Amino acid sequence: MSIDSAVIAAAISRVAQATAECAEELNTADGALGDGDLGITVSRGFAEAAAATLPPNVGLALLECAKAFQRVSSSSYGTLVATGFMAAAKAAKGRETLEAAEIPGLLEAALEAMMARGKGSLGDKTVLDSLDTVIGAIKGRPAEEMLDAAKAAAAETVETFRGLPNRLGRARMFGDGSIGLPDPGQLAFQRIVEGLG
Amino acid sequence: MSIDSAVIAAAISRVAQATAECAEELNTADGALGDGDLGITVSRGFAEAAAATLPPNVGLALLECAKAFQRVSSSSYGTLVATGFMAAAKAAKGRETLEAAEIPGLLEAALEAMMARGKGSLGDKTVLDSLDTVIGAIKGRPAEEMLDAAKAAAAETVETFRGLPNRLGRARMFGDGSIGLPDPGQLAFQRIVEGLG
Amino acid sequence: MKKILNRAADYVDEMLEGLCAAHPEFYSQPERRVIVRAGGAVQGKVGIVTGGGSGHLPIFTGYVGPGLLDAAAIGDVFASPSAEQMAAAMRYANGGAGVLRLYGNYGGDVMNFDMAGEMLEFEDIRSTTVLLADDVVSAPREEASKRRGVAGMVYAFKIAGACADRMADLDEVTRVAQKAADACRSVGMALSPCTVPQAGKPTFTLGEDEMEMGMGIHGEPGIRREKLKTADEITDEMIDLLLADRPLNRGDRVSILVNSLGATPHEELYIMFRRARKRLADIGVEIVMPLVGRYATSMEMTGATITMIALDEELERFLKAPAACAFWQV
Amino acid sequence: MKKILNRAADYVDEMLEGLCAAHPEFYSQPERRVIVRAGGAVQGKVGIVTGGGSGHLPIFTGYVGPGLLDAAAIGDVFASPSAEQMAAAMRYANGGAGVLRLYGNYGGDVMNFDMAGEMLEFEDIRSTTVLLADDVVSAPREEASKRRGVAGMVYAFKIAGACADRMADLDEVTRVAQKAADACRSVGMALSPCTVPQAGKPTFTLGEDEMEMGMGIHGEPGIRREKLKTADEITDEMIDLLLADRPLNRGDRVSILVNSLGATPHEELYIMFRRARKRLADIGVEIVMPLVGRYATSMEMTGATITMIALDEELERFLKAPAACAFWQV
Ligand SMILES: Nc1ncnc2c1ncn2[C@@H]1O[C@H](COP(=O)(O)OP(=O)(O)O)[C@@H](O)[C@H]1O
Ligand SMILES: Nc1ncnc2c1ncn2[C@@H]1O[C@H](COP(=O)(O)OP(=O)(O)O)[C@@H](O)[C@H]1O
Ligand SMILES: [Mg+2]
Ligand SMILES: [Mg+2]
Ligand SMILES: [Mg+2]
Ligand SMILES: [Mg+2]
Repeated sequence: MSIDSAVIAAAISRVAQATAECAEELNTADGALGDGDLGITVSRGFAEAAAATLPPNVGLALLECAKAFQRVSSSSYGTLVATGFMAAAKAAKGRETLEAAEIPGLLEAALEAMMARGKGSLGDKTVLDSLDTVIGAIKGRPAEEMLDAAKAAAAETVETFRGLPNRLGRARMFGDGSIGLPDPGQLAFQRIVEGLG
Repeated sequence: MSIDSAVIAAAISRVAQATAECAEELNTADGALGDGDLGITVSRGFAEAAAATLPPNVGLALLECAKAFQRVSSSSYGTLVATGFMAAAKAAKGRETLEAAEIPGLLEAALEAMMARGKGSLGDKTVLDSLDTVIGAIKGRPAEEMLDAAKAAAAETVETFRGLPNRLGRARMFGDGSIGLPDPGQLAFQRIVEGLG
Repeated sequence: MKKILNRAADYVDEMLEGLCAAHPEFYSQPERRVIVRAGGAVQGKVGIVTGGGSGHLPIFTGYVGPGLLDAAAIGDVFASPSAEQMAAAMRYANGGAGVLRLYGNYGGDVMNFDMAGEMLEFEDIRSTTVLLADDVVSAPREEASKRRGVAGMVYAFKIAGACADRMADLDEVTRVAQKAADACRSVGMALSPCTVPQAGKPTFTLGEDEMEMGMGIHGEPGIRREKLKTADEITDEMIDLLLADRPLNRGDRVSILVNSLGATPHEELYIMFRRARKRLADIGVEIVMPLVGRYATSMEMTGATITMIALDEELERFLKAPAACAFWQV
Repeated sequence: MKKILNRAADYVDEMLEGLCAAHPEFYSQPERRVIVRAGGAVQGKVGIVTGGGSGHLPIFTGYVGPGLLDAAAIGDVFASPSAEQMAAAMRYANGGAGVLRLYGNYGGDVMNFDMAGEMLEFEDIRSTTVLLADDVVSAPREEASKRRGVAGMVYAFKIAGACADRMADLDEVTRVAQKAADACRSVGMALSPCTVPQAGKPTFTLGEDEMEMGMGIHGEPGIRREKLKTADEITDEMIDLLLADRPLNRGDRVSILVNSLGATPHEELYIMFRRARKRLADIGVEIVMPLVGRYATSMEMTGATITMIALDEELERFLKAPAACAFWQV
């Protein structure tokens, strides 16, 4: 399976639909551990990206997604997603298509940039952990198994970290009060992956 | 029955008790047609007067009551009551005792001063009407009938004016909305008279 | 009652203690509930005194200061101060040139200030009265003298204060104050009530999606209770009421005050101001020195008032003259 | 939602339009959500830029003005502005001497301002960062750099602004701003929530007789939820938290800011100030230029914050230097 700009556009559009539907859920999850805006952030960002006309070049298409998030979603999550798209765009610079096997590498580039931007570490109970688990789960897998593996990994991350305290961002303030609650950003990541198809 | 300072003190003290008990009722009545402070105004004023040591001279005793109201109750009603006591005090100047038959005259002096102070007229649906009706009811009556006549007159005034609109003070603003509601000041006057004994 | 206080009975006195302690350069309290300019009376200047209930900061006490008021007598929350306190304020304000009593048209306040004036006559201190009666919905135009005084006070304090500062005599200060008072029109609307500490419960109730147009600053009734409208609709309704009462013509100059009753945030006042400005621009009226903020409040009430003052050259000059208090600097 | 607004999506833009229209002598908006001093950048002066979510007026935009800030980038209510907007604000503020980014320590704001700084590097505009992290309950002392920034910003803006006004260079302005930020300690408490227009419902709920000590200005959790206490108890608890984090000694000089989160009226702030002053007097600490009012709000939230800044001669001098904006004049 070869990924071009149209494939990306279609995926973004599906995710936009999915995140619009779960915006309330994500707002509520963020309300319990933060300021309650995560659903707005995520759904607005993907809606903006879905509305953009993506150039045929894959690198430029990813750059367009980054810019869309930067325009409308400047909360932590929106900025991190923009940062991730930007790093992936750099890694895919000049390419007209990508192979599925390259996806883990792009995600690694994204993860690294997001860690630098947010000064976060793995284990802080954030979206970084989701990304890390998903990368591990899909690396080396055949293309047709990747999506299911990613979904399982994203869901599993939420459950693994539910029992741990948040160590970063607004949720940090809740300390042990955050134990038992899903990290809103990890939950959002799960919904995004589920929305892919 | 001859009225001296001790009789006045005892009466004030009974009224203080009575108005403390109906303060909520008066606040509520004033809340419906004004700012809801009438119960506080009246009960505080009489409590302050009851706490004062009244001099043996009747005129000075009434002056002391006026001062007590002036000290603690500066809302419309408090100021009017103070004005009334002051006028009665002037009329009783130098006297050690009073006869019951002189009471209507003292109340007339009070009414006149209160009308001048508040620029009000009879028929405006205020305490002025209560005072006027009570004066008419007790004038020329034997001493032992006066209290019952006053009670009946004060109660009757509330009912007579209930069906009319308020034309003065805060309640004026309610216009025809005040029809059907008792004037708080008239109601307070009824409770004061009832409290006398 | 969601308020930060100790004993309800101490609300006003502790507030005044804090106010004077925080701003000794502006306020002093030589007697209980009598607030006087830090420097005392200005010799030869007409003294301007105000008074009324607490719970409206910066009104009344807050506006004591150079270019503004000389003293204020302050009562319990929403209750008149006593005639004695008013008389005391007048004595402190008197610099030998007489005293103007400048305050809002409320029964209790008027009766007590009249008494205070009579007391001062005995002491050969001349005094005059100017009442603010700027709330257009509180009585029809034919009975304008029965109207309540609301945020228009701010303009009257400012303009009369500037006039007195120029050492005008009592008649002149009174004339200018009356002219300012006559030029003011206000209207208010409320979304939620406040609680008088000693009462312990809200002054009124409004449904979750209701507002009351025309409500007074103590929760006195307005002209209609209706579904909460948009900011533009609310502002239009208020501007319409003001213009109906005091029509303006192309080329007229006004100042307007968009005032929060307490809880309504600055953000929302600016949204209203934006609309009010457009409405006035549409009829060719120019806004001079607009005021947006909390100038006359009802503690934590949610809602807003709009005041408009039509200016001539004299009023505009006095409005723009320097003045200072802890809440406002011009 | 008891708010005066048109469409929730227009809340911020209409507010900014009204703000700039009401005070053109202070603010201009050359680009959407970028507020710049009316006169533009001052040549040769270090530019000071801030930014953050809307809903906190006078913070952030309100403090643009002489002796204070040069520009602000402003986001949706409680949401970070974009890196693009921050970069634009920095460009407008740059008078050739570089730009200080002075703002509160919130994840989204930090990431975006860092990106903005990186963008400006490409344009050879030098910039530095000073973060306010003054909320003592938001992280223990050992992790002080993780704390939230709250009302301490007001002091940092004032002091850094005065330093820049003297034409100090970027390193010097940064040093002084950092010193001011380090000297600030704040704590807040809330009684009732506010509503973010686009969310349409309150940010949190509290029982009718509950308060939350330590709550943040976006409704972030505090350290305990308890029965509503008296003003003195609340103030004591807050002063205790501040003094535990930053002990003071006899003879120390501080300024304190008793700040309303929005709905809490001035009256109640003065009751708290009265107590805070007594507590500091008891340990021989002198209060300089106290601030009491609405300096950093959360729209219509009920509650208050107390900020204390320990002063040395340099900070005190800068604090007292002249400054002006539509909300504050020194
Ligand atoms: N510094 C960070 N690094 C990585 N992930 C973060 C960071 N801060 C927050 N997150 C993630 O973002 C989520 C919250 O996003 P969002 O609601 O946009 O934050 P905020 O509203 O506080 O700016 C968290 O649940 C977490 O997964
Ligand atoms: N000018 C007036 N003359 C006579 N009575 C008046 C006047 N104004 C008010 N009252 C009476 O006082 C009552 C209200 O008293 P009060 O609650 O003390 O007034 P407020 O709180 O408005 O100052 C009214 O019900 C009416 O009977
Ligand atoms: Mg959030
Ligand atoms: Mg956010
Ligand atoms: Mg009343
Ligand atoms: Mg009253």
